[in-house]
Amino acid sequence: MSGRAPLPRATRRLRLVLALFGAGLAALALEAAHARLSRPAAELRMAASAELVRAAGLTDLALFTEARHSRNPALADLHTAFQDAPMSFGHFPSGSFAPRPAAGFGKGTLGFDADEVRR
Amino acid sequence: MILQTPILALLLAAALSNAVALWTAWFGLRVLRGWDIASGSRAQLRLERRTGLASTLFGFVMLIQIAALLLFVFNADRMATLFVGAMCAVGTLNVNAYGFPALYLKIAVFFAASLWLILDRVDRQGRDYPLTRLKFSGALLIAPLVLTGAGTELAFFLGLKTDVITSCCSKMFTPANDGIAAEMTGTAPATALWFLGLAGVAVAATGTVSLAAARLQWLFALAGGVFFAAALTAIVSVISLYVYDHPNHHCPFCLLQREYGYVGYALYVPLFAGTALAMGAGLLSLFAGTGSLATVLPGALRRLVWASLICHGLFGAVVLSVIATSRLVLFG
Amino acid sequence: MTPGLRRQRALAEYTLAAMARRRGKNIGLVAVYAAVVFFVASAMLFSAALRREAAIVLSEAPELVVQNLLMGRHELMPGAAVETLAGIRGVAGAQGRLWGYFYDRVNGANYTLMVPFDPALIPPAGAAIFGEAIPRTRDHPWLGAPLFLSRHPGDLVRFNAAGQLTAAQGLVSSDLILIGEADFRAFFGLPPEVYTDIAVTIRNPREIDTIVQKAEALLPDARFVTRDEILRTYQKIFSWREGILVALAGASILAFAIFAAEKASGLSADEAREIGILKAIGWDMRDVIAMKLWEGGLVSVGAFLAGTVAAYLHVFAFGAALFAPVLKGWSVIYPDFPLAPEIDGIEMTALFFLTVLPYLAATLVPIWRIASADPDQVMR
Amino acid sequence: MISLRSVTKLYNEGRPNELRALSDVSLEIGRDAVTVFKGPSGSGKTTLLSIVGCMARPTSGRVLVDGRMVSGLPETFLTEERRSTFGFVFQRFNLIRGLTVAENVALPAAPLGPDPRALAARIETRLEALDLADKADTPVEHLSGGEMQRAAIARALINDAPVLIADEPTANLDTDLTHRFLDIVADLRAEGRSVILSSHDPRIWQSDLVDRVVGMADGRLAEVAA
Repeated sequence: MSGRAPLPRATRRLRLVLALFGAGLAALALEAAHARLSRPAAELRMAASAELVRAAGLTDLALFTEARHSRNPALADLHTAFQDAPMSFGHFPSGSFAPRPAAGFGKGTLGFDADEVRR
Repeated sequence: MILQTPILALLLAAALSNAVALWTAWFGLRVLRGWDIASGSRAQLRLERRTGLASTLFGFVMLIQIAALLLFVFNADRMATLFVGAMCAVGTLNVNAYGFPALYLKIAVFFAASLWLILDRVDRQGRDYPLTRLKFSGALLIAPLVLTGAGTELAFFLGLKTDVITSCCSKMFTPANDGIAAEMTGTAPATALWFLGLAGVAVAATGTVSLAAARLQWLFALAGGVFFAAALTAIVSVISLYVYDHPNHHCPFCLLQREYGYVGYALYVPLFAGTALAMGAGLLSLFAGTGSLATVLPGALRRLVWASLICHGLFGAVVLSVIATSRLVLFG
Repeated sequence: MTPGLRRQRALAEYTLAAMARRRGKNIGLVAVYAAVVFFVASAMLFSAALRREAAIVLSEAPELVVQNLLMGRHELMPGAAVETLAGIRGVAGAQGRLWGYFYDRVNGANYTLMVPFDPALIPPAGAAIFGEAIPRTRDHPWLGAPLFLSRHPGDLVRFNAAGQLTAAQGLVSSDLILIGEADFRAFFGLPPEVYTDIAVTIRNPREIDTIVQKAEALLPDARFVTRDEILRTYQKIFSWREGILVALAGASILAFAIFAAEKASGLSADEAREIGILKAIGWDMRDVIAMKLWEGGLVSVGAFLAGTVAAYLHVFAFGAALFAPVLKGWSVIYPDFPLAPEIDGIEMTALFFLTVLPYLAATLVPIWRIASADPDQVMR
Repeated sequence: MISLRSVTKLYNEGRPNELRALSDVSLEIGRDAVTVFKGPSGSGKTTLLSIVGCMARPTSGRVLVDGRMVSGLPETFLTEERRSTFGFVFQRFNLIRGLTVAENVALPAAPLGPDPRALAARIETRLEALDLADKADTPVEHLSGGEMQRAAIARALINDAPVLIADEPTANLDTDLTHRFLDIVADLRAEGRSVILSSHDPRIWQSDLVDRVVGMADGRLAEVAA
């Protein structure tokens, strides 16, 4: 570099900012690589869960356990209080994740409008 | 309607495109009425500056449309798991009557907008903006296309019902059906490959001629159009078979999936870009005699033809590598 | 480097020099925008991970679950139906499922008591296998401590620990208590020969629709839930929720875009004068627009990168600490599960669309307005 | 050679506050000369400078630069002509605050896509010639009036424009600095550049350096002295 004029401040600043963007992109790439590398372990773990699902005969995730009607959203247990009420959406926070069957009584399954409910 | 992030993103893109298309069309009318490059008047100056805005906005929308076309197909592919009977984008697009029209309109917008941008770029290099009236007549034609495209897309998304039993690609791309998809599928692999090869030779020949003679680019555009049709036929009829290593799987959309290394993108992106560039060259060659473009046009044409030839070459290379690496043996 | 690229570099350099003068304001702008992106990206990564998890884990769920309905309500299933279903051609097997809920007054949690299918998982009489969260929420003093459940005042049922499910399986099992059939019927006072519902195994997935049709004829009151429907339900739940969150965040993105447009159009007199000077010393309208687009691009792409990188860390390294409360709601038992990290190209593209586009779109027209100023105005 | 043929410039055309800044001005300005427009304020000097310098388009009439018609050109091409031919020094200098002298001087080169090291070298040479080398990294708001003007001259010349246009260059300067400015004009002239000034300062138009003085009044040429 000797003998050449030093880079102007503006050029150095642009390089710094572009380097920051590069670092951001690199971090994103690193995260993608991390996701890729942790895939085998995650698959092993999910396989263990899948095995439990098969062995026990489970049908749902254990994410929403605060109310009985939300525990098995795919099977929508219609016994429980509140769930047929117009406002049941708001009784439990996870109700917004797993709303009550829109069809109400009857052969309801989970869906977001009447057309989506098949049986 | 399925409230999904990619769909929201596509609707946002469509809304922006609509706004720009409407404004450009309205502005186009004013240009057609009031454009007078010789005038030094304030009104003319304002009009000129607005054409700058229109070009910027339209270019912006063009970029959005290219990305949106990819996102649309990608998303349709991804959503296939939500529909009974769907295995790839074909199933999603078949959920209601608007899916395929939306895709075709998106492709049409892509080509129209590419041509418009090529025209715009050249026009702004001519010292008297010789193509401005033409450009904005074009904008008037493109606007309805963009609006219809957005409307169809919206109708498609609103009509996505997950309990509809849709048909999978194996039912659409089969020689047993009627219709153009079936015709393409039914083309014998050898015929399709010959046809593609001949079209490729035609593209190379007309490209070389138009580079050497600095004219006849419209012939090159014609060859590019034929090549496009030949390439789509060949993809459905034979290239897909090589990708899937399966003698009966003809779907042109499954190519886009991860299982096949996203090879579809490597095929479609250069093909579409190459065709758009070739058509652009053909369009520009019509203005070869225009005064102020006389110095600009030959260079622009040469660059377009070169770029188009490179895209075609890339497409050919991908096709050859697909055939070479496939375990499927169709001939011999 | 071509002159075109060098021009872009020079324009970017000017933009940065101009932005550096209001460093604090611009960093604050990027930070606020990055926070919005962070929120959206976290929601997307989180729900995409849950979707993937649900799809893989539940792919082993029974092909078909048959529930009895009475007056439109879930009823116990008579055991005879098991034989009926098993007799349909194409059905590999039918097995009555026994599961029920238990509300624990000690800690306010809901447990799921269940009799597992696999004999290897069935604990000996008087013992139970606990889901990961149960000893945790009951503050068991040592690993393997027995669990006491009280169905009503004065009642106490003891379950010895026959094992514990791992935290890795927590997403499907944190609230589970696996017990034997005799214990189950005794605990709930359930008569013999009735089941909660019936799980049906079907060998050929193409036949499921036909088998459901046949079964509907045989059991007209029953409700049939196929595995595909369960999977689709979960895909939809999380997509839909993600969509709601993104739509909500859309309001903040919109607010931000309006703010950006306002900032771009209501440029201070100083900034407007600067643009005038640039035009007077030989910048074209296109140069000014390109320069301003650099500014918008640096702000929005910077915010996109920062927000996305942080969101990944938030969701996958810190267990979505900001979202967990929403998901947990009032549930006492919340699975302590690690999510499988995943970055998805289509989601990233959509996110890029949703965050960068509105900003650029909102600023383009105001920028043009300023860029089209008369160059000679600084002389007047 | 810059030719104006019956140039008229109206501001706020067609509105009640319409202003006729120039009427029917025809004029030729040669290269290798120092030309001064003199006249009271409001006589149209500044407007004439902006039309001569391709900064504004005339409402009617023609402008030719070296025989090329520029008056009918779209703004973009007019800007290109201006960039390659003219450098401007404005009455209030119009340096951009917050940037250093060197950054300000670099600005007109940005749209041309300069090589940063070559540009830095060019700026250094130019600033040295104007005795500003030690101020290169000083923010412009810390400069004195004379330094600001020299920074503005450096900026006007960074693209090596053959014609320098300065609007009332000595309006804000004391006698010493006025002489300093005239020295610079002499240097420019020696380099073979032409200089076009507008001024109502007798120190300027009475200087020996000036080849031609053009008088102006009410938007018209008043007298032409050699």
